[in-house]
Amino acid sequence: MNQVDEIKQISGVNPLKCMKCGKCSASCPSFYEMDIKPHQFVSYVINDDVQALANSRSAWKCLSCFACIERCPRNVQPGKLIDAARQILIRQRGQEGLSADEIPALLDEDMPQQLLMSAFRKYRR
Amino acid sequence: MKYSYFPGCTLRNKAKDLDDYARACAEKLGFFLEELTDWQCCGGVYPLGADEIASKLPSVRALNAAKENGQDLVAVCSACYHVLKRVNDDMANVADIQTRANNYMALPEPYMGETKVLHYLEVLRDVVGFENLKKQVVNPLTGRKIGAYYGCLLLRPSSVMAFDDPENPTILEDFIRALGAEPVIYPYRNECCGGYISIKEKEQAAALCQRITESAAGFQADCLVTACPLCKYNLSNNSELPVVYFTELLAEALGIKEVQE
Amino acid sequence: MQELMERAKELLASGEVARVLGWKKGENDWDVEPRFFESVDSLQDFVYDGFCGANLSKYMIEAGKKEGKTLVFLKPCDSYSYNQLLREHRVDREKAYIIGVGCKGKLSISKIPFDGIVSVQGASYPDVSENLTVQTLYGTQTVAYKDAMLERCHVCKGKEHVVYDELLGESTDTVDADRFAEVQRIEAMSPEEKFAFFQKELSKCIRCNACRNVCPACSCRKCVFDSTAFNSDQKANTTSFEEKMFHIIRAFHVAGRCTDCGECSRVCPQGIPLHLFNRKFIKDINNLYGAYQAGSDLETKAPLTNFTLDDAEPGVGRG
Amino acid sequence: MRRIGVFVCHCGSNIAATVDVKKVVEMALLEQGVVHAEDYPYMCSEAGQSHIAEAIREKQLDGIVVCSCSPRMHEATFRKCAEKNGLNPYLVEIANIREHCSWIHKDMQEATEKAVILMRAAVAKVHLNAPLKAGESAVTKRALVIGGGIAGIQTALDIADAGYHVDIVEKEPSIGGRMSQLDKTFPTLDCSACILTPKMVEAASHENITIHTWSEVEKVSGFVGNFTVDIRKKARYVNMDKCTGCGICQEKCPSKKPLNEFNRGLNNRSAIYTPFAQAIPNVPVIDAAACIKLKTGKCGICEKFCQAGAIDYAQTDEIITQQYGAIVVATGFDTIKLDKYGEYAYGESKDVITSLELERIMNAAGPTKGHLERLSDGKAPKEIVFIQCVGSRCSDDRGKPYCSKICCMYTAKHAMLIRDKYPDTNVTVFYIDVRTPGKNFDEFYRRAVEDYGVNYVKGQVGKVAPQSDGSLLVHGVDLLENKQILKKADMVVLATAIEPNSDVRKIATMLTASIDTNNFLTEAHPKLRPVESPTAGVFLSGVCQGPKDIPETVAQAGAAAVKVIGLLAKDKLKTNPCTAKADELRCNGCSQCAGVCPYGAISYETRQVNDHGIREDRRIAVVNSALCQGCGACTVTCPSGAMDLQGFSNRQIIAEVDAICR
Amino acid sequence: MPVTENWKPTIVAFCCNWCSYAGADLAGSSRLAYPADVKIIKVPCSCRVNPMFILRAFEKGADGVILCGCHPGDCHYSTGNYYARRRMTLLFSMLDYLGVEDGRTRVEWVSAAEGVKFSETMNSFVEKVRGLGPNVRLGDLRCRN
Repeated sequence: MNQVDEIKQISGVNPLKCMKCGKCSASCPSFYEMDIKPHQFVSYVINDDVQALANSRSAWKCLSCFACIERCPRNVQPGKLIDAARQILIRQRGQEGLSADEIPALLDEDMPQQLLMSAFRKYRR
Repeated sequence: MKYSYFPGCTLRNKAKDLDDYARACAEKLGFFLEELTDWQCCGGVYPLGADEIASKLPSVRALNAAKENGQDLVAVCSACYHVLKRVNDDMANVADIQTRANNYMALPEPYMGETKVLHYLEVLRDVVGFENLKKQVVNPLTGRKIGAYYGCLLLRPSSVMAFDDPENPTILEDFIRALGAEPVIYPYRNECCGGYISIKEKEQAAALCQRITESAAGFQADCLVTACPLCKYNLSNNSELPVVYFTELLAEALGIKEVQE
Repeated sequence: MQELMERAKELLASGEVARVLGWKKGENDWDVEPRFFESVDSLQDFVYDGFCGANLSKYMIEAGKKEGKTLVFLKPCDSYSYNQLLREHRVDREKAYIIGVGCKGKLSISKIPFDGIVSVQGASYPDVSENLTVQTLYGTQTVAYKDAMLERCHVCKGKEHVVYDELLGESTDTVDADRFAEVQRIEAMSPEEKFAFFQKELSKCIRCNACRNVCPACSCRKCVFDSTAFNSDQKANTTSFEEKMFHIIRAFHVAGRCTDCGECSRVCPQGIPLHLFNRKFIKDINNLYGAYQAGSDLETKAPLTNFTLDDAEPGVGRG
Repeated sequence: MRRIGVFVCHCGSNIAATVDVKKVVEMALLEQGVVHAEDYPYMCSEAGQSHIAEAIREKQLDGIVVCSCSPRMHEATFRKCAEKNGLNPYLVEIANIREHCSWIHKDMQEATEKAVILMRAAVAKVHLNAPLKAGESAVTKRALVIGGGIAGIQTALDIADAGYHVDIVEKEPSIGGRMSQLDKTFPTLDCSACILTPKMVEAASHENITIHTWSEVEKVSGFVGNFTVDIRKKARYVNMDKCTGCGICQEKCPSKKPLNEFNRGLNNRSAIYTPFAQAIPNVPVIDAAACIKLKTGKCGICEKFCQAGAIDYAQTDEIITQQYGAIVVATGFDTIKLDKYGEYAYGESKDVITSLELERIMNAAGPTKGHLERLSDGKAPKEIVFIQCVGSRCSDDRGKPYCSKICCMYTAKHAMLIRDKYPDTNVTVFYIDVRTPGKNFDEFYRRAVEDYGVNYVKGQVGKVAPQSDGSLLVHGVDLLENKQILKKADMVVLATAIEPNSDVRKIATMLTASIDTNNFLTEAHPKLRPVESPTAGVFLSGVCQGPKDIPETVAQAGAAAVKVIGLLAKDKLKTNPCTAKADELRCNGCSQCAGVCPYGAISYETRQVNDHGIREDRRIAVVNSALCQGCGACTVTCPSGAMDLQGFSNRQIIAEVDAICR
Repeated sequence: MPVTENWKPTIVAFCCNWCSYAGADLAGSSRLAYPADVKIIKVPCSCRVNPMFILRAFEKGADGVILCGCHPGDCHYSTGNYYARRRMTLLFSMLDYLGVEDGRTRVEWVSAAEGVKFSETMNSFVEKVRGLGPNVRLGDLRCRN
């Protein structure tokens, strides 16, 4: 399977439904942290450049807050695309956004287990 | 009324308060939370990949256990609730996941999403009833101005969560009112605090939290209430405004928790 | 039974009714047949017992053409058929005096598993026994009443009459089976098994038309299979497909109208479980369009003359 | 046995290049009853038709099959040809060997085989065709227009001017519709009332127009040329003949709580009210839900003050029944509800409003007397943000999938008017696309940008966040700059999607006119018959058929009127002879067929029949052929096959099936 | 009956006059090919199609029968296709119950504007029926063993 099909399968998103209104980018709390903006995600898939998307800063900066998913008027849901792009990256090279060795330095007393769990789930395979 | 109860990792640990008060208040209000015997961590994040099964299985096990108990499944933690509910939706509606998960689990009877997943707040709203709850309050929180912080996980995606209006929710406000306090409506109560990234991107998380807490403070909130341990951690780290679990408020109003002067 | 006969005599004698439609004793205990009784005297042959399975409602079409009122005895399940005919304007309520009779389950002689049966005791109303005593050429046997009951009684619609002028006698709850279990069993089969099952059953069909003639819903003045309306008149089968065609179309024509009275299966001389066709439609209708019982009232729109905007699409839920 | 002629058309090379027409002719001659077969390059031409005429005469044909293009193209042509030559037109059948054969197949042998089979099916059918005769029905020379907005008024005026009587039914207390709520109109900026009011007056005073306001269509039966309509005239509690329209009652009425619908609920009105000053008729109605007298029996102040003695608390609804030859639907639109769009804070903040509400605010008769102010604190807004496509172009379950068409233009209008009147107020428009096809439309929009300095930003808004200082923080995006924008505004205006009036579904059902998934009425043909509904005699005017601006609405209103006039000008209408018919000997009288008839065309009568010597009274279905449209639903419901459809009879279709499968 | 390579199925398509027949015409004028095995019978409305017609087709040797009508909500007669939908749902379910392969029957809603859909529908239906091979179970089958 090529990457375009793979990202479509993982995300369940049809990028062609996008009408480029930008509501996702208007809603995104991480907009300024991202190099590729939410409304641009679909173009990368349509233009067969999933790798660039997976390699982008955006893949690690998405908060998974679903604001773009909730508000998208076309049911495109770009948040699912970036999540899928990250999955592709993680699977492909065993790339990780977080290694176990980093953890002790990051810990503090109040940190809930939930954060570690979700960080691992999000950043690692 | 008895419910199967999924506490989740954090409630057994850092968020003991959330858990203890939830159980104690339930008893007081006439419903019982029976902890599932062998629950496994839900994973904290809904496993998005439609092609992945393994990461969904802990939730399926919990859901199936509740089904076998013949009970609805209650969660208190927003993340657990979110993950359980979404996996359950997959099990009910996504044929591929249904088949593969069941093939793997090889249960005596396939699990097809039969269990009803409820958040503790939904039990308060739909079973106990806020009117009824109001009657049981012994220490009304009169004069307190409390901002509800919903965050992302309870509300979105609304097509699956169907918890409340995703942009204009009211359940926590109604809850606050029932306890005798005044809810503060502020626009960022459903905007993300950046919980997931707070482990590595502290600055970004701080900025997001400030936007929320400053907005709430601007509307005269004297504290924030949440159902999510991660939100509480993140907001507390980045704000002057006290952040409490909704079960703490509940316990206080019901006279279960000692009021600290 | 005595009670029924007395009441019939009374109504006949008073002139309130011109005739009585009931069951007549046969040569054997189990050979009961429907009969119009025109006089008080003739009522000596009247019988009402466990073998009175015949549904009299269809005869009321003919009764409507005669002068005066006809007294008819209807069991609870028969009353549904009568109601359905009423809603289709096939019977005249004004010309009927309906006595709803109690029912404790009806028997099928073919379910009594003995050879050389001479007589059957224990089926007299109102006092049916738990067991039937069967005299055979080879001695006395017993069989549980329940075990000799018609299939339809095991899945009985209930003890209530949906139309009557007066009620006589008690009914018993006889339900001990799931009405759709057999249909479900077939649905679960592979296409090959299904086909083999129906091929085997329908191969027995001799096109005697008994099912059609007894069916209260099959009351067309002229059946399509006897007419040229579709170029479909069939005297003798030219292809064996025609049996299948006949039974499918017959079931389709009564879909939404069939009360599931089970008469088709009761009268089939070849023992084909014809109710399985009708019940499949009933099951689908209940599942797809909401529970519907033909004949239960006169107002509810029948499922095939009704629709909703978001009905299921054909083929959904199959295979 | 029929004597059938088969005529195979080459259609130039359209058919002949793929179908061996000679072979079809040859095979046709082998069919039972075919006494003549020939091919010709263009059967539909004068010359081709003369071949058919000649064959009818010379071979005494009593059945014709033309193998040619789709019957939708030339069935009528060949039927006319047969009729001219003394043959009943319904003895002609078409085998479609072009659209359904030669155009879609490449292989000549395959296409020829198929053409032969299609020919056979047509021959088999024509054997069973019966000569049918179209009936006639009279035309009631009166039209009904449902809806008294600009569409309905214009249609009524045009029909009335042609000399036919028209009734307008309007559910509100006055005609005028949405247009009467508008302040100014694009692209000319002339005042809406100034151009609408004269038309309202003209309609009211026209001798051929009867206006029923505060009325609704209750029931429709009948068919083209002969509709019977029940109109419910709701109790007005004011005697229309006595009232002078002085307005004292409204002034004195103590019940001032009800929301003013005309002002979109932005302020209040009295319980007795006319919606607006120029209302026609200028007779108030009493809102029974708000009237103290009607609710409690006490009060009666309006009655006391009314010098004309027009108040009548005892009035009740009245049903009037009227015959019409044609019906025009002009039910218009409303804006969608915004409760699913919580992110825009409509409902949360009084300063987030819809464009139609802004229209009322800008209007001198509106809640703020035409002053642009914030409804929350009455302050003049200095920063206004317009958000486009709110609920339009949404394929989720919150909004509408279509473009509402008018928003780009009215937003440009609003922006321009605001900048003109309040030059120190800044206007920002967040848009996805600016769509301005129309005469002088793009020029208009460009003026807003170039001459009035309206700030157009390409990008949708994600959220409007009401701030504690009373301002609104708009979270938008500028896609061209690739920047997120946070814009502090004093007022936010939402270009809310429009949708057909909520009553349209009910009305469409009564008229058996079809509506699409968005509740717009469907036209008979999207290009060629845009103002007719597929139901004969029902016509469409205005936004009920699809989003339109005023000029388009008026144009369509006129077009609908012309169609109505064309219909009413006829004295008789030909009816479709392909109607259902019950065989009295087979009919059970079971009433199932009537249950599925969408036209109420089936009734039952008891009559004596002679069934092979047995005479008896039977209940028999009778089809009113003037009502029957020939769908055939009844024929399948009939278990005995008594009900059959002429022209598509059971035996005809079975014959076609047999011919294809043999 | 063994399936030979040259075997061609016989397929009857009932098309309503207002939508699907016009859709088939549009497929034709757009030159959207589909197999010649499909033969169309015009009916005024999908609700005119009697189950008897469908069974008759099978009896006489059809290998597949498809019914096309206006989309629900678009019926020229407002309600016809709703009745057709219920009738065909039940009929097809019955055929399935009798062990007839469900690929041999189909209902598809095709509007006058959907020439592409008409052609695609016919292509996929023919392919399905070809895959199933000649219709044995509903044809002139000897029921008597």
